[in-house]
Amino acid sequence: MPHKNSMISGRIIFNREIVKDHFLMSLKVSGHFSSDEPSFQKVSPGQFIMLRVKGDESPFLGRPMSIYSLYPGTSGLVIELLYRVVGKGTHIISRLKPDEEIYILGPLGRGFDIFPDCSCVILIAGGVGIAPLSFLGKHYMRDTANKSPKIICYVGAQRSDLLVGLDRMEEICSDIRISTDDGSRGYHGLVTELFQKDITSYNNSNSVVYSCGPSPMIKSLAEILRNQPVPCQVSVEERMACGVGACLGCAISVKSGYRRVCKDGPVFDIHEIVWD
Amino acid sequence: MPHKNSMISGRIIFNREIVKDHFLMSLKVSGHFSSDEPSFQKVSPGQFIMLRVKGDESPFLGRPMSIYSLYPGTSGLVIELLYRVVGKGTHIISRLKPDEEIYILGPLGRGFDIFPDCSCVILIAGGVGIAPLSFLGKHYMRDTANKSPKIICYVGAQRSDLLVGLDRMEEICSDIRISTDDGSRGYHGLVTELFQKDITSYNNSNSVVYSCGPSPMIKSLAEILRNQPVPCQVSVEERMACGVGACLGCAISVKSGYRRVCKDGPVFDIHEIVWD
Amino acid sequence: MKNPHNPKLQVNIGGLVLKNPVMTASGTFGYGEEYSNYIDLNRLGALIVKGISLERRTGNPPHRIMETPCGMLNSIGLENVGVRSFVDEKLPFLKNFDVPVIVNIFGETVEEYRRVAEALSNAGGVHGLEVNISCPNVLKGGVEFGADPDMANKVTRNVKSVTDLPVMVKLTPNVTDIAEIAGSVEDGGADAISLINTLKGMSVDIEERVPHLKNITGGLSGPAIKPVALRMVWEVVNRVSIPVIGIGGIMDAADAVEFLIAGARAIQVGTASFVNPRVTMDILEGINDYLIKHGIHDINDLIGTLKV
Amino acid sequence: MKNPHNPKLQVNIGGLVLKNPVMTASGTFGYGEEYSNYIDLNRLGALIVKGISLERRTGNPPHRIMETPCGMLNSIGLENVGVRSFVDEKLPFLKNFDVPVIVNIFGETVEEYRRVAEALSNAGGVHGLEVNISCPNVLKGGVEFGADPDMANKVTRNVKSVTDLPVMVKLTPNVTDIAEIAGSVEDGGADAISLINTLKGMSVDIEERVPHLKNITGGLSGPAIKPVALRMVWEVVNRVSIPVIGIGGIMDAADAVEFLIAGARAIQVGTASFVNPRVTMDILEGINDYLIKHGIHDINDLIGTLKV
Ligand SMILES: Cc1cc2nc3c(=O)[nH]c(=O)nc-3n(C[C@H](O)[C@H](O)[C@H](O)COP(=O)(O)OP(=O)(O)OC[C@H]3O[C@@H](n4cnc5c(N)ncnc54)[C@H](O)[C@@H]3O)c2cc1C
Ligand SMILES: Cc1cc2nc3c(=O)[nH]c(=O)nc-3n(C[C@H](O)[C@H](O)[C@H](O)COP(=O)(O)OP(=O)(O)OC[C@H]3O[C@@H](n4cnc5c(N)ncnc54)[C@H](O)[C@@H]3O)c2cc1C
Ligand SMILES: Cc1cc2nc3c(=O)[nH]c(=O)nc-3n(C[C@H](O)[C@H](O)[C@H](O)COP(=O)(O)O)c2cc1C
Ligand SMILES: Cc1cc2nc3c(=O)[nH]c(=O)nc-3n(C[C@H](O)[C@H](O)[C@H](O)COP(=O)(O)O)c2cc1C
Ligand code: FES
Ligand code: FES
Repeated sequence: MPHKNSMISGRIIFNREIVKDHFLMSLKVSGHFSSDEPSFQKVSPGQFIMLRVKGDESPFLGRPMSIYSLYPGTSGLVIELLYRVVGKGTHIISRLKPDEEIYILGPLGRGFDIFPDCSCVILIAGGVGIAPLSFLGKHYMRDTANKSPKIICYVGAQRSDLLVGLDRMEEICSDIRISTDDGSRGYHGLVTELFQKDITSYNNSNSVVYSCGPSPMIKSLAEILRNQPVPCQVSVEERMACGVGACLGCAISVKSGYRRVCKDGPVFDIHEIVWD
Repeated sequence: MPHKNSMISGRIIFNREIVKDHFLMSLKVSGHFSSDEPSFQKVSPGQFIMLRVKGDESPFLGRPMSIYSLYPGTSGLVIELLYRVVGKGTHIISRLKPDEEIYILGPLGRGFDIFPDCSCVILIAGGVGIAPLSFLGKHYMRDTANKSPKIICYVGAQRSDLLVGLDRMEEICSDIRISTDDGSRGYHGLVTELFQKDITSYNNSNSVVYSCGPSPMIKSLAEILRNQPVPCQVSVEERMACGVGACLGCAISVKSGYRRVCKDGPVFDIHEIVWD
Repeated sequence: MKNPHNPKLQVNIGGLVLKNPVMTASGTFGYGEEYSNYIDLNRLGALIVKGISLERRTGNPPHRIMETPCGMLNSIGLENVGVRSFVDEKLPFLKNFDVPVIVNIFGETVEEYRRVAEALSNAGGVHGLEVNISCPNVLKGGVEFGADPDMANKVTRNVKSVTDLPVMVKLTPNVTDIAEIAGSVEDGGADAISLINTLKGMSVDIEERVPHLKNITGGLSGPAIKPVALRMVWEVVNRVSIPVIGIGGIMDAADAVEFLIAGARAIQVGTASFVNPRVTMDILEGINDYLIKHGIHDINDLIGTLKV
Repeated sequence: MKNPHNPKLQVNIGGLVLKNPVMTASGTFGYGEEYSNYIDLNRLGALIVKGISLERRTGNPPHRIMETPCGMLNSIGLENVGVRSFVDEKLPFLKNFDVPVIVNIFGETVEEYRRVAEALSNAGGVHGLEVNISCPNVLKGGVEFGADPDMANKVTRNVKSVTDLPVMVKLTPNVTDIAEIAGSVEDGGADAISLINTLKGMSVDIEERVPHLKNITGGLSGPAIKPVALRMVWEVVNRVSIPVIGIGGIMDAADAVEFLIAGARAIQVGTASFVNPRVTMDILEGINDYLIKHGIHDINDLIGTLKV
């Protein structure tokens, strides 16, 4: 009996390793969207999609991935993802070849808030966390073209050979500051420390900070910014099943209780998050 | 942590649909064989292998497939399989592309007995059941080259466009007799009926019958041959898990009790089988 | 479903008539809203919402879920808005649809079950109750109500005594004799029985050497549990005479048909909705196709036709 | 394993010292012979053979197995050659190897268990017994011994009373409270506990509308059941003080390590051997690699180190 499946598919344009264990995937979105369901026609930076390998029980659940970039292609929309292979699912996804199809669900979640009047946008990226920030930076360039704000990006990685996404950031930022855990490039230490050194040089009133990266990094950033009035939004990660707010599986602890990363997030005000 | 796996793999040379839902797969056998384990260096017709798609939990178990042909290639042995897509596993296997790898276990089971002195070999094939019989026929041509027996093949299919493996059979047989359920080619009816019409023309004392096909066909053949002294060996099918005789999952009922199709078979004396 | 030659899909679940046997399983479809953009809720046989308790519950700390082979573990901890907010904030949205709404309820005492049932019966817009007895009984030292035939019977009787709504009782599979529990629930007056809830499981992060779930153990769902669910449905169907609703690992129409043949009057789709929000519609169409292909004009002629 | 810096893998199972914790699960490794061409049996921690009863059993009619999502169902029906033929025809082959042979035994009455145990204790070449109590008790109307704490205790005491061999009792997961059964088995004098046996399941052929297994139901094994197995091992480890052996869905070293961290002193590999005859060797090497990578010099320093 034919196994019907009404999911939206993306057809892989390319899926290549650009840095050790880090892949850039380009997808053409096909399939039917019901009129009222979330559509890729309007996507905000910070939103994500769920990826699921076709006709396969393993990996079983979809894998959430931030949208790295999105633009209209010759036939339909093109979505780009920047991902790191960490386990079974991403490993299988990394083996997909051009023209193969993959199920996608999205766009999902609440993206970053845009502050049209701010004059200084500070992006703090850890590893592949650079993906949604890069998309956000482009957005600031476009949206506020007339009085485009200054965009500064702090990029951290373990080693220089694990730095990803710099090329695009350079097109976006007036200034990129790099740190590596082993000092093999830029500042020797954590990207949050590097940022902390500069913090006084920023004018809190007209600046905004955005960050995405591993939890320890976000946590230390929260420390650094505790008594700073500057607004800071971060994109966080948690395991997900449904991606649409139905299963309550992706809870994160915030001051007012638990929130769903997939629906109420993935972007949160850094000062709202409760760390255990 | 790297998931070690010591199974033997076959690299796909080609895997193409030759007749609707029927595929011919050619595999190059690589990987290490431990000295004392069953080796492809000596394979007898009627033996089979278990196929399992790589790094995948679904389909979970291996799929038994008769060896259709086997010969030394430029680099290592080449195994050919002739299979029909019936469900999930064979569907996934049919999607494998050249150069992809698949796990194989084998050669397994007890093949057909060879009767060197017989002067007439009768093969009765239903559908893809032609695979092991074709291999057997070639074997008779080679082994008994000097006084090669007459080889006659009865081939049955639902429709003319579902007849497979005739090309090779023609190289082997002095005579091929075809039947189709819908009469679209050859005799209109069951292949066993067609054989029954000829049965008197054979000399039981120096003939041997081999058959492989769907159970109903084997069963009616058993009826037809009940009081005939002619030896008849059939290759039967049953669901399998281990393929090596350990799980006792592939039981078939014979006069003396249950036997393991994977180890005691798949070839049995047709008169030994107990039908329910 | 315009075609007049289409098979009849209507089923009757203890007085509640469903236009088709495909329901959403509690806790896997939120309060309906979450999926209302993906599918036409009106096409569902029934919509079962997240489990509701008397008071609002914040649920368990994260991590709450983990993927497993052909399934997943969850320890949501029955997070829900509580019966009041449900009636005031969630139910109104569902009243816009022409789909039977069944509310999954639970409590930590018999009294709690009773009061939630009461509140929902008076609310209006609720078409049935599903009593989740896989909840730990605080008075009985946390043993699941559903693991004790007498307790299961008592909860059922109490809920029935305060409502006129059809009551289905949902069984936990973590028991030695599911048929016995089913029998005592039927004796308690249940109008239908649904099963299975999740199997209790666990998984370990070997790098950190901690459980993947903060709660240590959680409920296993998905295709991995389908064979167990089907076996228990079969055992219960052979024991009770009230309708049985099959739940557990249903991913496509073929899975659903297995349960129907085994005797389930209807089915619920849970975890599958996570991997495909539209799967219930695919299953509905697939069941229809199966009936047509096999020349079955009324789905009730398929139910319970397993030859043994 | 030449390298002197290699971790110590030796474990002690109730007096039986194993060179490593990797055993083969009963019924999935035949009588050893079947896999002796694929792996070096001497490298196994222990070899557990197919379940043996007093008399030869022919087993259930086919079909006996069916694949399921991430697993399989089996209803072999405990087919075996019987204890006499086992000792005369199967044991001699195993005596050629330097591997502890543990015989899995079962009966339909306590008396049968006792007599099989006796016969094997006097045979020589048997290093331990594993008592399968998931067998239906004919005198008790077919309820599994393993589902009743008192019966489980009684079988254990009886077997212990007739043998000096280390006795491990193997539990069925189809119970409400596995820890309770484990406790009564420990009280019965068991030297170790192994779990889990298969989960009772079922699957249906929707074209023929018959069960895929002639026996209707069968035992579910494979990765699908791993989370349930791990949870039960965890519950039992927290209840008893005798060694626990983890079984259920172990496909690779990572799975095995999950069980060890949860507190299993050793593990058994079952269904995985069907899909890869050499998997036990892969798992053994993988465990070794894990210990080296994490700087653990003795596997006993890993066992039971789950942080909760
Ligand atoms: C909103 C969001 C956006 C993300 N964007 C990106 C991105 O742009 N690029 C990128 O490389 N990664 C991104 N991630 C992380 C990515 O989802 C995980 O790395 C991935 O799911 C790991 O799957 P796996 O099977 O390889 O790992 P496994 O560890 O084998 O996965 C096991 C289970 O845990 C889940 N899981 C494991 N790690 C994470 C994690 N960090 N976050 C959420 N779930 C996890 C998996 O989804 C799976 O269900 C994002 C996560 C979230 C929540
Ligand atoms: C010794 C032997 C030799 C065979 N040789 C060939 C061959 O040369 N060409 C060919 O096309 N087919 C052959 N078959 C049949 C082939 O193994 C099945 O068609 C195949 O396993 C179906 O798998 P599936 O997942 O597509 O079907 P599903 O129905 O989805 O499979 C479900 C389960 O049942 C098992 N199963 C289903 N049908 C059969 C069957 N007929 N025999 C054994 N197991 C089955 C599967 O292996 C799987 O475990 C052979 C079978 C045996 C036992
Ligand atoms: C995330 C999640 C939350 C659940 N919450 C509930 C619940 O609140 N009440 C309930 O009775 N069952 C709950 N269940 C159980 C499901 O309703 C269903 O019985 C179970 O998941 C098996 O079906 P499935 O395999 O199709 O998911 C939940 C399951 C999941 C996965
Ligand atoms: C085909 C088969 C036969 C089995 N026979 C026995 C048996 O005779 N005695 C026993 O105690 N367990 C038996 N088992 C259960 C296994 O030993 C093991 O407990 C179960 O399969 C779970 O482990 P796994 O998931 O690694 O296979 C059998 C399992 C299978 C699959
Ligand atoms: S992943 Fe289901 S609620 Fe967030
Ligand atoms: S398949 Fe295991 S014994 Fe034949």
